[in-house]
Amino acid sequence: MSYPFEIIPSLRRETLRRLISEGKRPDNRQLLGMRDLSIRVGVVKTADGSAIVNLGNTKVIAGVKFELGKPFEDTPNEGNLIVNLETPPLAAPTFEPGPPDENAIEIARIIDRALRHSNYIPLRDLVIIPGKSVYTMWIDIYVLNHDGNLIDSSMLAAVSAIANAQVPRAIIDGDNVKLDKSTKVQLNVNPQNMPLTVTYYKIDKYLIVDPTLEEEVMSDGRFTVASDGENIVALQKGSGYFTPEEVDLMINNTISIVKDLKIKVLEMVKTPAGSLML
Amino acid sequence: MSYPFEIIPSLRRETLRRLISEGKRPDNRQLLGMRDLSIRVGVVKTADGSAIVNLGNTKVIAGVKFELGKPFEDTPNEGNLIVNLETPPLAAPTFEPGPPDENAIEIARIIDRALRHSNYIPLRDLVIIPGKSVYTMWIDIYVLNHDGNLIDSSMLAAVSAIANAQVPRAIIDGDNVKLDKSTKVQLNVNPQNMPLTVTYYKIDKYLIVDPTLEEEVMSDGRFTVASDGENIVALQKGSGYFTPEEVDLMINNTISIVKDLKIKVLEMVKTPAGSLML
Amino acid sequence: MSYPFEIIPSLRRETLRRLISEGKRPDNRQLLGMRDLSIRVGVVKTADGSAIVNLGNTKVIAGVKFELGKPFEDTPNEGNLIVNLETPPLAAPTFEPGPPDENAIEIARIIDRALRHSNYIPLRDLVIIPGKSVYTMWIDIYVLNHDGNLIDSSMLAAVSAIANAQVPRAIIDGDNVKLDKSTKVQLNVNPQNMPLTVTYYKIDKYLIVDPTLEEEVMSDGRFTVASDGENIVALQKGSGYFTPEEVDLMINNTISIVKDLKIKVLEMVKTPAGSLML
Amino acid sequence: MAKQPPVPLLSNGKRVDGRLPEEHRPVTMQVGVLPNANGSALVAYGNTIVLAAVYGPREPIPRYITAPDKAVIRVRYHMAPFSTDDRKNPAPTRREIEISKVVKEALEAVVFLEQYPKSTIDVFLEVLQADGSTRVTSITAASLALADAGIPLRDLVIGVSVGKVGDTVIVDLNKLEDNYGDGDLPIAIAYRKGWILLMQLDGVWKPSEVKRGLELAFKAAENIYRIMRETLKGKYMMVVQQ
Amino acid sequence: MAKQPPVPLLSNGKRVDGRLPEEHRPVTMQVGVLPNANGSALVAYGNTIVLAAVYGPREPIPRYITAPDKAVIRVRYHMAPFSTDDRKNPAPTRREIEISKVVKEALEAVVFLEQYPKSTIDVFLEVLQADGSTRVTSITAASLALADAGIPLRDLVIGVSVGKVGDTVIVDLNKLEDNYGDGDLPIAIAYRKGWILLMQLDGVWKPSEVKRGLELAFKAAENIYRIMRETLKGKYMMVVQQ
Amino acid sequence: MAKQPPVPLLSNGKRVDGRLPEEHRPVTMQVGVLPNANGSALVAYGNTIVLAAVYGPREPIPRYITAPDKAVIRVRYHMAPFSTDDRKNPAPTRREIEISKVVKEALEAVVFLEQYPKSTIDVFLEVLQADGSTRVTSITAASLALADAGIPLRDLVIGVSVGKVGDTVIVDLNKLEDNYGDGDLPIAIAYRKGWILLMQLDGVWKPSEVKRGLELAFKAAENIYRIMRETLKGKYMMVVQQ
Repeated sequence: MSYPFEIIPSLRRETLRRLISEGKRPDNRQLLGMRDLSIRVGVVKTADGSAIVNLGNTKVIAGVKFELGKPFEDTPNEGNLIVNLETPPLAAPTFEPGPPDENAIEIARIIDRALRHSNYIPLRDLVIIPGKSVYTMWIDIYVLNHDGNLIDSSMLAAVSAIANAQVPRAIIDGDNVKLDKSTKVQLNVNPQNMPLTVTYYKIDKYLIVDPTLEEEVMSDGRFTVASDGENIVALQKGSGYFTPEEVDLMINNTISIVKDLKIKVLEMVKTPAGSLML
Repeated sequence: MSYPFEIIPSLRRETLRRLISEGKRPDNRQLLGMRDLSIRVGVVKTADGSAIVNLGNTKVIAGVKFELGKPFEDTPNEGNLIVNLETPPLAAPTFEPGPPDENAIEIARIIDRALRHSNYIPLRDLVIIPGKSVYTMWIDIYVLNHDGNLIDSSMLAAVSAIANAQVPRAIIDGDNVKLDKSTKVQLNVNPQNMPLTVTYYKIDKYLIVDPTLEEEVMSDGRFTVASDGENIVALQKGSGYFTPEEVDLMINNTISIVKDLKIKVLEMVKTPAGSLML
Repeated sequence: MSYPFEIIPSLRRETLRRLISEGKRPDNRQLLGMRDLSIRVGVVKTADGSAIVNLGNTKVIAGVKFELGKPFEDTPNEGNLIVNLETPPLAAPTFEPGPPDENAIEIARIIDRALRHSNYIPLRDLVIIPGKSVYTMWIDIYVLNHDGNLIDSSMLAAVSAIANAQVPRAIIDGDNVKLDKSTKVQLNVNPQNMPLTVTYYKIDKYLIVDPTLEEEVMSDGRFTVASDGENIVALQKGSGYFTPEEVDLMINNTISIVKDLKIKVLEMVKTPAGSLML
Repeated sequence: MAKQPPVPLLSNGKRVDGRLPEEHRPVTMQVGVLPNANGSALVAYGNTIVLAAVYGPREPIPRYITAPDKAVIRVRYHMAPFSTDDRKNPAPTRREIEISKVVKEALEAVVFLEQYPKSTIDVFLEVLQADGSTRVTSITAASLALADAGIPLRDLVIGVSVGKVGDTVIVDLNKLEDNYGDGDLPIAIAYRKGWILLMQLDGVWKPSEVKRGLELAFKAAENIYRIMRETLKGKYMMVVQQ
Repeated sequence: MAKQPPVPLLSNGKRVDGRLPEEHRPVTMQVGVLPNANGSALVAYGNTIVLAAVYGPREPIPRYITAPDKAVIRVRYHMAPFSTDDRKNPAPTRREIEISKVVKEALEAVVFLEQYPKSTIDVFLEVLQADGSTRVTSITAASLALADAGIPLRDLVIGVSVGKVGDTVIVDLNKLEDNYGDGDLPIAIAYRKGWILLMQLDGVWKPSEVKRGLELAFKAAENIYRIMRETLKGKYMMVVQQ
Repeated sequence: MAKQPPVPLLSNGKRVDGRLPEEHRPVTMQVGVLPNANGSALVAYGNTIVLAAVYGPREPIPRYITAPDKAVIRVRYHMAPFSTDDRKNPAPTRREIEISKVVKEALEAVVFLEQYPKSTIDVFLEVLQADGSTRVTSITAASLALADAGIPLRDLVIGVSVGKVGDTVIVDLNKLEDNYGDGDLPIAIAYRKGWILLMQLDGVWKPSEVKRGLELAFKAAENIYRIMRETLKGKYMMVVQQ
């Protein structure tokens, strides 16, 4: 995963900048308008929870898996949460095989922080024997096609897969614990706490959201706000610089975007899809 | 380990192709004739079993080591078998230091499958405490000089080292298990089940076996048949393409080659050699 | 960590060689004279023992940390000692991030041998439950600025940090052992056994000690003698060649240098410094 | 292979999922699913789903090897972490490395490599959901993605797995049959050429059983070939040269 | 964050180390401490000590990426093994990789990269002693080392961490406050420009709390900026262009 | 070193294998054993067997460093997995990395490196069977393989290990003496030059003991040197320049 993907000709750059200075975008969106979003959950039968997100041409799939684990010493009464994000080489011409690079690690860690602080996942429900045995909940996010805005689309895939997750029953037999994958119960997430991110990209002095890859490559700044619709649960300034006024604006704006977006997301994650289509 | 080793001049190629079309080879062998084979077992005193194979100028050494291990959950009554093949840089100008590459891994896995399915090794004898403690049997195959046909020569080295293997006695002391390397008993292999491979290389439409490196580099196809002399216990199509008729031919041919070859091998592995000579 | 750092112009080389042939050095030292040495201990509050060594412009910091460990099977009544040396990229323009390279590993292993054989560290005091639980004592040596003679300066940093080390109390609770980092007792080193190294560099036929980086790069041979002031506890011939007479000379010379140097070092490690200054 | 299955693999001539021995699971295909790739395909054999992407022919990153006279195919077969019963660690296993190699060697025989000297053709295969026969599903997906990329092929390649339950030779193994059956014989075929491009074997097989397996594989390939053609039809005129 | 601290983090309006909520720990600085580096600095925020070295602008090793029209900054934030309570394995963690990235992106905005095409500027940060706020201390040290290297900067960068204990917003977290507090908001500021160059957030914050945190960070930066200027004064005329 | 040996290492002036203190085990050699290598040798010191191969002088793979004015020697000392009592993991250990370096530095002094600018000479050493003294056996094998490759040498290099059992200095340690003895002093010698090319030391030694060790090593080298010459004789006229 490396930037930039390709050189954007300077003429094209000029056109895009002019458009944006007029409040428009190549695909006729508003500066703060998102692309079409579709979420389908339950698409991967081997996962304990799954979702595929299409945000314009950006495609991200996420899978949840529960495994047996040991709790950390300082949190004996909580399950473990691990967020991993992969950018396999099929998703973009510049992605290479190998362990997650700094870009993939950064996104996974933003999502991890937002999930953890929002209290969306009931980690206390994921204890089997306090201090001894807990569930380790893996959130594996897999980018399938990168056309910009991986942070927000990955976050959407993660919360949707979690909403779809079912926990295999733990069978305790003396000191021995096993998972019975044939018996699963729905994970009780707290929908009102579902966190989402809105990532802002700066082109000249203008802020846009949900960029295509082309817009992303030519942007000068990136700033992510994660919110449950009321509080801020993560921030991440990426490239460029921002003024305190811009930060204020992005935070307030995010809260209202997230409020609306969550309603859509909660609706879309209700009904599992029949099968996987891209 | 990478191919090709070097460019073969086109004139030389032409000569070789013509020869082969006439059923001959540069060293006067038949198309399905093997090079001189010598096997000496017991050559490495630090190993629990060992063998060095010379097949023409190809030299492969294999060592068996027994260690304590835990059985896999689904095979509580079997020892563990691990086949590892290394192509150290001394064996060919293009081999590089490092973990086994795709070529080395492929060969190790073919040999692993053939050993496992043939039932040559009595894995059930390698249990110390059922479900708790077993022997892990390491087959380390080490290529010393690569002059073609690594698959067959590595297979020969593996089965010969196994025939030579002695198992250190396990001492059970309560929950504690230790190996006493000073007391060893012969491993009871099933000689009638000994698997061998015959690997066919295609040059134009002709099939040859046991190529030199030169022949191997100029071949268009590779196909390996592993057999105990009666059944097929592994197949591996490598490069090129083969017709169903060719596959049929190679399978039937292999069974008769293996029958003969096994007699020779069983003879050669009878008497341990005094010392290591190359 | 790779040599040489840069090309030394041949004119400069000639000047240096001539100087040395006259028994002089660019900074007016004798051939066997060391640069100014300063050692300050207790400079890293998060470490259980620490020291920073300035030897001319070479700066090395060392930190000691105690962790819980299991003893090796053949030394049930000894704590574990691990010496690790890092050459982070801030210390020299040619150092690169990554695990220790052959140069760093070599130095760590020389220091490890000298520490182990000198009996400077009372490893028998580092047992918590014989055969079951011991302290693992980490000596992490960190090069901060490389201006030659890393072996001797790293050795100085190691012995000084060890002299400064305090062992956190072990709390045994049934089978459970924990470290209480708030209660520490001074490690009882054997000062008379403190090992130091003297590393000799050959330029033409002359032997010098404590080279600057420039002198080190143009040297033809390297030889390290580790001694407690009486016995030899490690030797390491590096580049070049040495005659038996030279070895004899270096060994005898080292013993007298170490005797004097130890007095200085023992004085300098007496009083912990207030804070870290470079 | 000697392990006891949780349910009988064959009962009254029917398999655990109700199929007849020589019956293939439903096969579905989608091409052009990844906008960034030069070619892509999603192929399902029952509950086994593989996504394939082709990038190239393209100029490779300098550190990779090229050939002066032809294109080099690189194949990466990989299982997504959520594609298996127990979470799969994303680091490549020895099994994945071997499969990548045999799939590469299957494809090399049908691509007109000499048309693209000094370039690479990258084929990335992600198993998204695994229910047996993942390597043969991957080959079909790879072949489809190559065709979708407009890369000239001598023939389409169809992967079919064959297995054994006792003496019965079966087609298209699911996970249960793969884990508890008596043999696995994955095959890839250049259908019109009649070429065998991949062939591996696990278990103990009589020569006659292998022969029967090959026949069943060719038979099953016919239908899959038809579906591939239809999937591609209307999208591109596939360049097929004899 | 929900963990119980061993001692109350706030008591009678005072923090565990006696500070007021908006009070920063003592800040000390030293520049030019590493003869080999082009620029270097040692910065302490209380007991947190970071050493920074700058190498460059220099021609990079071939295998690294450069840009034709500007310098590329590479940053490595790393914790020495003895810098933490439990020994830190020297292999880079995911946390260290992320911090290296955000610090790099903070510095990129103030260096006149276009003055050094095809070159790299390497910034190496070693945390020698960690007592909270290591990433913001690192940024201050990095900025100082860049100035010490004589690299033209648009502004100095000051790192300040802000946190929360219950509803109280505090400045410059120590380790205890970092481990047991209710939130962490590391910020880096180009002081005279008024630019925010790094901003991350842990915990649950009301928008108004974030705003208050930003204000406190700017206020704390003022004094640190003064110390930086004084530390650099007399050593170099810093090239500051508007 | 303080460990108790299973049997006394010295008894009535004889060692566990019946040798006298200054007695070397039988030394056997074979050259030209690997057809692919430019030079090769198999050397046994008793039950310690090392195989050496030399490739080069050759043009190195681009990513490796060369020198404009001389050849670069690269050495890889490695133990085969079956060469030790417990299986040796094939990944290189810190010990193997250190030994590779000191062996390289031993050989550099005798090869006429300046005759092969911009090239590499690769020396690969595989310990096939380890019974103590593997590094010195490796050096003898390396030197023999270099000579077998026809590479001009200033002198042959002979490795000899010296050890201590109590106050007795012994020659050519076996595994038991290596594990339970009181010191290890591996030495490599350019025999005719009288140069010491490798010298390391483990244990606590009086200066006089080191001196005695060196003398014994030179003495033992004489016979090994003779065997090397005879092994090479008739095969090549070795180019030896003063």
